[in-house]
Amino acid sequence: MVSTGIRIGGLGGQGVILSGIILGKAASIFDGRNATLIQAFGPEARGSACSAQVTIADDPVAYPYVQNPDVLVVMSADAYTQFIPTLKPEGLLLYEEELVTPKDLPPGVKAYGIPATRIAEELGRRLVLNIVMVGFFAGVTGVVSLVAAEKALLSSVPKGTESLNLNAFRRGYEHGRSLVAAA
Amino acid sequence: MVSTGIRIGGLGGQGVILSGIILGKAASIFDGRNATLIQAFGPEARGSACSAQVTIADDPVAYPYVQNPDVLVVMSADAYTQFIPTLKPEGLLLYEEELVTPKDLPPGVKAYGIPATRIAEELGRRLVLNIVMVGFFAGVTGVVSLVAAEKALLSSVPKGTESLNLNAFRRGYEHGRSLVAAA
Amino acid sequence: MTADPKGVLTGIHFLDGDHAACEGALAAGCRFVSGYPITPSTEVVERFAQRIPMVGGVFIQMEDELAASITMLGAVWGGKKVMTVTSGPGLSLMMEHLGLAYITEAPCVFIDVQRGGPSTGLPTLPAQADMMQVKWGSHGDYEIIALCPNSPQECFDLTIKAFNLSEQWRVPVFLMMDEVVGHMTERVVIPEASEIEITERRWTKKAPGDYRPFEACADGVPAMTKAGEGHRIHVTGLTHDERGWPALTPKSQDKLIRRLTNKIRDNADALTDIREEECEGADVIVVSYGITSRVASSAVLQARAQGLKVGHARLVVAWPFPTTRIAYLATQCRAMVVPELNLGQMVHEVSRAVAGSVPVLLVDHAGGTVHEPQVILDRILEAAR
Amino acid sequence: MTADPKGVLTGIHFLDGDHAACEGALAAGCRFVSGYPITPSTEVVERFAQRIPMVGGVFIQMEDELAASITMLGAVWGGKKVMTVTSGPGLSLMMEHLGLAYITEAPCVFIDVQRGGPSTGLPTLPAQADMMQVKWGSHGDYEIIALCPNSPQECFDLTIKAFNLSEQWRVPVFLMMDEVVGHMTERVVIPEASEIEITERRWTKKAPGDYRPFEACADGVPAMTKAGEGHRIHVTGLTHDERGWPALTPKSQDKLIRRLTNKIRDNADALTDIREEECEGADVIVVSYGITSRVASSAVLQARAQGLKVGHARLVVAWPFPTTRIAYLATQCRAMVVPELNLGQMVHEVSRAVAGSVPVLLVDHAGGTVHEPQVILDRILEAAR
Amino acid sequence: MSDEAPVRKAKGTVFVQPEVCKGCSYCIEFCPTDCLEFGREFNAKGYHYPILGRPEDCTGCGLCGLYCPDFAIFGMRFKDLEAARAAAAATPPTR
Amino acid sequence: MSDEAPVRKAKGTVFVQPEVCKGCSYCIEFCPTDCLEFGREFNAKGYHYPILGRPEDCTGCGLCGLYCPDFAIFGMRFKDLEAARAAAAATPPTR
Amino acid sequence: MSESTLNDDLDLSGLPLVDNPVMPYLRQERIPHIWCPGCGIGTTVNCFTRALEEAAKDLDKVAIVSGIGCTGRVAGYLNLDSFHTTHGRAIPFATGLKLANPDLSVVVYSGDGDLFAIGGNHFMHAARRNMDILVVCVNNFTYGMTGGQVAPTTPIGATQTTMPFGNFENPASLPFLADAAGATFVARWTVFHVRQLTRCFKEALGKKGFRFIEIMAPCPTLFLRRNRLGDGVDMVRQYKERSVLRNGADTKEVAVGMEGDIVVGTFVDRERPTWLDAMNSHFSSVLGDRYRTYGG
Amino acid sequence: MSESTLNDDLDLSGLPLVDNPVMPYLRQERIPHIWCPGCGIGTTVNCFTRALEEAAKDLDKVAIVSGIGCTGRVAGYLNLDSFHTTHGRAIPFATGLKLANPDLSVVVYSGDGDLFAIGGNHFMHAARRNMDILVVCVNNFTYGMTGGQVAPTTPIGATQTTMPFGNFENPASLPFLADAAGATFVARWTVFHVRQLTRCFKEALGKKGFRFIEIMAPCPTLFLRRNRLGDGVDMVRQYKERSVLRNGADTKEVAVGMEGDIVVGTFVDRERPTWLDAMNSHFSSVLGDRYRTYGG
Ligand SMILES: Cc1ncc(C[n+]2csc(CCOP(=O)(O)OP(=O)(O)O)c2C)c(N)n1
Ligand SMILES: Cc1ncc(C[n+]2csc(CCOP(=O)(O)OP(=O)(O)O)c2C)c(N)n1
Ligand code: SF4
Ligand code: SF4
Ligand code: SF4
Ligand code: SF4
Ligand code: SF4
Ligand code: SF4
Ligand SMILES: [Mg+2]
Ligand SMILES: [Mg+2]
Repeated sequence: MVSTGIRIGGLGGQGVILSGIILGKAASIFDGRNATLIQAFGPEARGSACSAQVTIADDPVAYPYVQNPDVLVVMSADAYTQFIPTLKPEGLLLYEEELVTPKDLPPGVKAYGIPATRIAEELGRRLVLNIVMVGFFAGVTGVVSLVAAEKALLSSVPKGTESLNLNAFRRGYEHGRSLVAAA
Repeated sequence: MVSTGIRIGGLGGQGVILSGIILGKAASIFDGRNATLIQAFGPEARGSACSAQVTIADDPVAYPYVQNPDVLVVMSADAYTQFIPTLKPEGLLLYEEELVTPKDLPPGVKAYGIPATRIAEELGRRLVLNIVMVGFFAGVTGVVSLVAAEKALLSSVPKGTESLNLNAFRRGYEHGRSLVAAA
Repeated sequence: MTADPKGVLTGIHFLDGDHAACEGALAAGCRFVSGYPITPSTEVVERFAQRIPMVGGVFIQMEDELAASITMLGAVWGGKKVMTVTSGPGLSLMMEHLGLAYITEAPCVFIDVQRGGPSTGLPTLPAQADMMQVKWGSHGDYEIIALCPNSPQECFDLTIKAFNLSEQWRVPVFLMMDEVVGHMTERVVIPEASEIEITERRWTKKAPGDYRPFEACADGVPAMTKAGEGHRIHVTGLTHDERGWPALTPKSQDKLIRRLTNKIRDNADALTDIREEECEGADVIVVSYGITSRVASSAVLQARAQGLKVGHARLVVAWPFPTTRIAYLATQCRAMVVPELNLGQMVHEVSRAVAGSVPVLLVDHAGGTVHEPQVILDRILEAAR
Repeated sequence: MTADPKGVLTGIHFLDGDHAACEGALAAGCRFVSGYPITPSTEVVERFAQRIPMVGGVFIQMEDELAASITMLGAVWGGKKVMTVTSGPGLSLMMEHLGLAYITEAPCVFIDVQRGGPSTGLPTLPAQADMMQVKWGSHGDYEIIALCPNSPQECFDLTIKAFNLSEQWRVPVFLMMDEVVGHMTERVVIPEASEIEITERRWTKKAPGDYRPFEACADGVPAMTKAGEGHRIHVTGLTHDERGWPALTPKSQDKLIRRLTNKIRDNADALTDIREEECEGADVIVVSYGITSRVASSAVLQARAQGLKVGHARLVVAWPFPTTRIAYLATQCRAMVVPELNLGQMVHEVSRAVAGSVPVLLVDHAGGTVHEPQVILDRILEAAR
Repeated sequence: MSDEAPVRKAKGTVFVQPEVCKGCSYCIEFCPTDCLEFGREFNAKGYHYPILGRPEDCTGCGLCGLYCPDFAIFGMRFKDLEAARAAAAATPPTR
Repeated sequence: MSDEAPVRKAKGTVFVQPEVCKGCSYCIEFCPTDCLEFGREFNAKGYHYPILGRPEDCTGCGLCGLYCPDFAIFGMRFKDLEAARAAAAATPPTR
Repeated sequence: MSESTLNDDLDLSGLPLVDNPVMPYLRQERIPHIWCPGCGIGTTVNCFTRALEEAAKDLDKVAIVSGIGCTGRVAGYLNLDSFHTTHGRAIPFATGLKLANPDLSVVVYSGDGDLFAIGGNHFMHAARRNMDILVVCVNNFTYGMTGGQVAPTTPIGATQTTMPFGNFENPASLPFLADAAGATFVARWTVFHVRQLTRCFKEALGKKGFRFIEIMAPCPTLFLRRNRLGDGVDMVRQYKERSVLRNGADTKEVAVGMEGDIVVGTFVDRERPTWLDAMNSHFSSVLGDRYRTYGG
Repeated sequence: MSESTLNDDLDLSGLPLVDNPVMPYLRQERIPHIWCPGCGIGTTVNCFTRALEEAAKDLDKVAIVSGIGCTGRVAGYLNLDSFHTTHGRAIPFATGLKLANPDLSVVVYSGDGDLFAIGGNHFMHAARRNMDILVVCVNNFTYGMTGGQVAPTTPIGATQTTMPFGNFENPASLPFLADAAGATFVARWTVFHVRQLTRCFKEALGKKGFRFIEIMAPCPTLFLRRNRLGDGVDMVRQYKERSVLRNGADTKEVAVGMEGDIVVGTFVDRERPTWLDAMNSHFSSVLGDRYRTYGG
């Protein structure tokens, strides 16, 4: 009964939820496993601080929240501060390295950073930073397969933006693979 | 434990409720007994068919409705038809004699009529027909004392209309006394 | 504190319940009413409109019940004792603002003169079918107090009590009248102002810097202020902290909502007001409220006349439901009979309190008039078997 | 009858509950939605607005919830299957029209995506605290049906069921979602249209002269028509007779209101839908519904892992409350545990059904998130002692 | 009726349902030829109801019927009466 | 800063709270003398925030502060600064 | 059935009875109606039914929607598909009815309190959207059904139960509001103007869009009596004397008071696409073939 | 605290720190606020507080009332007696507050959806009654708080989540409605006009009666982004370019769309007795000595 709890945290507008959707869709539709995504907003539906919780498991998911994630993905300093205490003792941290400085990292935690915003800016759209992070996640963890992730990605982004997003995903994926390889 | 149940029926605008108020007030405030008045309207609060139920008793009144009145006072044909079946077997009927023709009067019922509308019109205000009926009631039944009834009347009508109303009351009262005397 | 004589119409009157309730409000110190006409409640505000210019205060007929029920809440924070008055359809429109009144702890009184429902139903005829609505009709968890007069005199007395409880607990209080009580006219004795006990608003004595508008005193109730006193309060319908600031977390929710709930739940026994008659040692106890209690009285008397031991427990306070006392009474009898002008509302609470220890027999009624006493009597006889 | 393929998005999707409910409505044949935005329900109508032009129908965002909830009722008599969607504060504003829908027997579906209350409360966070409101929030006596999905798949499935029940019984049906279910995203499988059973409206076959719009068929439910068919119907929120004409007497009230009530009460057992798991021979039975059932599942599994015999009964239909079945289950166990995201609502019904035969332990929660499974587990352990 | 022939010839007439009249006098007041008046009788509700006091003046213009809030009166031209009767005979009155 | 003296003399200056700035650029866009610009740094929220790029042009007119939706910047004339400081010293800042 | 009071000249015995021309439009078993003696509502109903006849409307396709109030009872008396809804909400109900079945001609018939106090918001928004309905307001300057409380139309100085010393609150001018909200047709008449009103109804029934007709009508029981203004007939006489025809009048200038001119006529008559037409043409142009044109 | 970015010329170290002039008007512990980058609401708050200062208002006697929405959060940030009520009902709440304590200067500050969709009826009636409150509407042409649904102000053609293919519904012109309903002061500005807006606030704060100020403001997150209109700053630049000052303009002619002129200025400025003044003078004249003049 394998189950992975993932928490993705960031700010409204960073596309936190969409990155959760891509992961969940990849797992539950294209990898044939089960996934439950929970999203949380700030006041009413306006955005601001924002996070997603994804559980990916072989069996159907009962309790839908991720109290202690196996993997924490953070795209803002606030999210890091807020969620780092909840990360599992041996958990994995993935972070946007220009926005987050992982201080007081609990011992045992493995941490990988990526300059996702700069990569996104290089690709011409700051907004794809979340897709870079998704690729990074796939590259580092392998929790979702590359094929499934790309399919999920392509079925989730607006028409006409496919190649931009695929590029962003791949940049993140490769950055992840290379960090893991180096580690 | 003496208790008299009275039902007054008529049309909206005839002052049915006010006549009930005067009787109830007379009994409960000026005769020192207890009285409960229940009013019923037509749709919402607009008037049309309209009736009052007054219970006058020595003890406080529990059940407030008058299901089978001892005295039925009617100022419209509809009211007669509607309420006559509810009158107690040996009950008393008081009716406006130009508006109501008491047909199929149950045996045992004593009935007294008065041309209250004409009397009111003679006094110059058709609207005081209800006060004529109140006087008539007091005159025939004696259930409320003359003094109490007059006090109740005076404290219930608009300033400036006292003598008109008193006249109406007395015309009804005397008509009642004379019928009883004649009977 | 005793009543302000300006509002007290001392004397013996022949009044209907609607008018008596208005006099109760004036005696209690109510100086602001925002209303919207609806049969059979309108006479309450009509009288208020007539009386208030000479007493000193404001009546305003708003454009609808949504407005009526929140204008009153604005006036609370302007420092007034306030009330609104309605009947079923209007009450249904006030549900959102009942919640706002509750979460902002605004002392206020709602009068509901119940008529036949649902929907427009029977506009001029009685029912007791909004009893559950006042307890459950607004979204979220909340508690209110509801009083049930059965005569014009009680409409006067219990309106005063409603205002007093509302100030004491900072909770909306309902006066649950019905068309019969509202339009029934009887003698009403209004005492001297000096004989009428009034609960004053709990004004804070704290200075602006020290005052936290939603910080509870020992009894769970915070002290109040009004706008214009320099306290610079913030009042919101969002979940808030003791300063009144939005605090949108499960933790603040738990803290706030539990405190609000417990203000009433923890004091349910103290708030209990049951008028009991020959309940000890009865075989059957009739549990009734409002106008139905008078019909039930007739039936109870008739049953006793037939030699039965029948008690009568009348709920003057229907909410919070007197669970403890009803559970106790259940230990005293063999069955309970609950007549109501609805298809079963407070009977659910009676059943819950009794928890199966004795049978609970409902005498329901779809409304439009009161029960025939005979129907209640039959049920008492059945219960006694 | 099976679904109209136009509305059915056959396939495997990764959808949140709000979107899935919208797809359920489209599959069920809903072709008219009048709404007003409110978190966390808005996504339902946003999706409907996006989808309906290609399916054929109307979405209209009204000026408020009062309008949204009655515009839908107008559309019913224009012949459409209809729905409105809201959350607590909006629901409180719909209470009057819930009554109108009920008394006019308008088939319609209300979706309530529950958030923390009372008042504005916690707009983006979950609760289950409108459960009693839908049953009691409108004035007068009425009955509704309420369904509680616990996953996006069930949001789809139960929305279809809601429409079907609404057409079958001509009664407003509620889909009681909550913020978690509404915003939770999971796999949703939408079958072929031909595999989806749809209850058609009971159109009358009678000619204008013979048709009485509120004359019940054998099952208590009248056949329907729509405006424009020559039947010249009258539909009113007043108490009415079989012709639909106002009939403002206690007698017509009794006849109408009892028939309406009994449509549901007499069929409560047939409407019961409890998903039971290991309840026979359990020591403790957990009774749960909606999102809480998934949290409870975790706790139940943990308790079983500790060797306890714990059953789990999940209410898919919360209203009418399955009194008979819960009473039966109470005979099978030693205690019941009821977790809810409120300070005690459905637990009252459980208690009433159980009538004291076993203890009923509430696991309450003020809302804003779901329970910690541990808290439910603790209560199960306590109950098992 | 007097036994002298009317000076003018009526062009129409009115039909009254006394039992639903509420005596508001709209018909009387707004009849352009002033040919209606209250009768002496009360109906069951206690109202006097209109009668055609000057039948010779009635033009059958129908205004009285358009004014009557109680649907208690209507006027008709004689020339339309025949047709109305025929129609009434064909489809029995809906009442 | 360059070591050459500015051509014009500034009449005022601005105060920025970088941590609450959201980088909307209103201050920059609507400064009448165009003396603000974004700095290179990100703040904690990831926004670039304004710096006084051409201090010599600042008149202290205060418009930037009136525009700033986040209360992150304000400008002041030097001649008002003294008074403001005195006030601030008397009553400690309310923050 | 009707009987002639002109009896000597004509022998009516044995002839088929003739119906009041309003009768086929009414649910006749429901007559007599509940309205008071001299209430103006019934008069407006005559005019409305006459207009239906003259406009040769298919009555099976005309639906009438009322709110709650004395005027609100109109729906129940008319032999059409008729809906008596909740207080203030006739317009959104009518909106749903019309949008669900665009073949219907939908008329809202209600009181001033219903449409403009509690219902004012719906009025404003339906006008803004140009919902294709005809809204008829019988303005009796009071809440009739509930016993004569102040309405948003009550003139300053008039006594009402909730303004027992005379109203001091500024009343709304309904045509001005209707105009500002966007109505495409705005007219005012009084119950004195039975012929003009009939014509106006007929004209409005023939148009599309949000159409509004205000009809000033006496409420003798609650408005006139309380203000010592005599009977219904006295008020209608006043209408006759005070009214001034001014078609196309600027809606800013048509407010009415206890005294002075009553401006009557058609004030606004313009064309705008209805909500549904706008929807259909917008979706067709944006979505092309993907759009399923909505017909009902 | 603030720090200067102009550091070389001036040595600020050791000097008492200077507060942003808006700070004394804010609940500073609640800053940063929740509004998005480039949201125009904050800008309006600057102007409002500046006006309070310039008008030398006794802040203890100014109360602010908001409904629900992004703009509705203004009440919570201002350091005044402040009330965050229910959606659409700020005006009746303010009515009660003002009538209960006439010494207060009561300002309603809310969004276009709040004041004109769900709250439209209250707006209309408060204006009609000439309730003595100042109503400020931040019109961002959308429902910000709930995620960008169509508002009664959304221009035709603009895309919103519930008008996903572009809005086809006619928007309301707020000044026209305010005028028809009876407001005594009606003005419109945009967040570009910070100085004019500040002056307008100040002027309105100094008047009596029902006063209305519409402020056009960008909602970059939900309105601009969805309509590819750029960032807040782009919109404010548009305001600058498109706006035309026309004081006293006929309110019939000030509607705004996606393109074209934005008429700004003070459109209505007239005197009428407020509800409370009317009540006091009416009762005094009718009841004489029996009347207890109402002061609060
Ligand atoms: C929600 C609600 N509030 C109040 C009422 C009571 N009510 C019924 S009709 C009415 C006013 C009627 O006035 P108007 O619309 O002018 O109609 P009229 O009777 O004058 O024709 C009111 C307030 C109601 N039925 N429902
Ligand atoms: C009764 C009710 N219905 C709906 C909502 C949800 N809601 C909150 S704010 C809002 C609209 C806000 O729009 P607007 O007033 O324009 O304010 P903005 O956020 O644009 O400043 C809505 C629909 C609510 N809180 N209460
Ligand atoms: S038909 Fe014309 S002329 Fe004849 S009575 Fe009637 S109104 Fe007068
Ligand atoms: S108009 Fe009609 S109700 Fe009035 S008096 Fe004439 S017939 Fe009678
Ligand atoms: S104070 Fe004036 S000149 Fe200086 S930066 Fe700000 S806007 Fe520009
Ligand atoms: S206006 Fe304010 S928030 Fe915007 S860039 Fe300037 S300092 Fe930052
Ligand atoms: S109360 Fe007035 S409006 Fe109602 S029926 Fe009577 S006269 Fe007509
Ligand atoms: S959503 Fe729009 S209105 Fe709301 S804070 Fe963000 S930019 Fe401002
Ligand atoms: Mg009216
Ligand atoms: Mg907005």
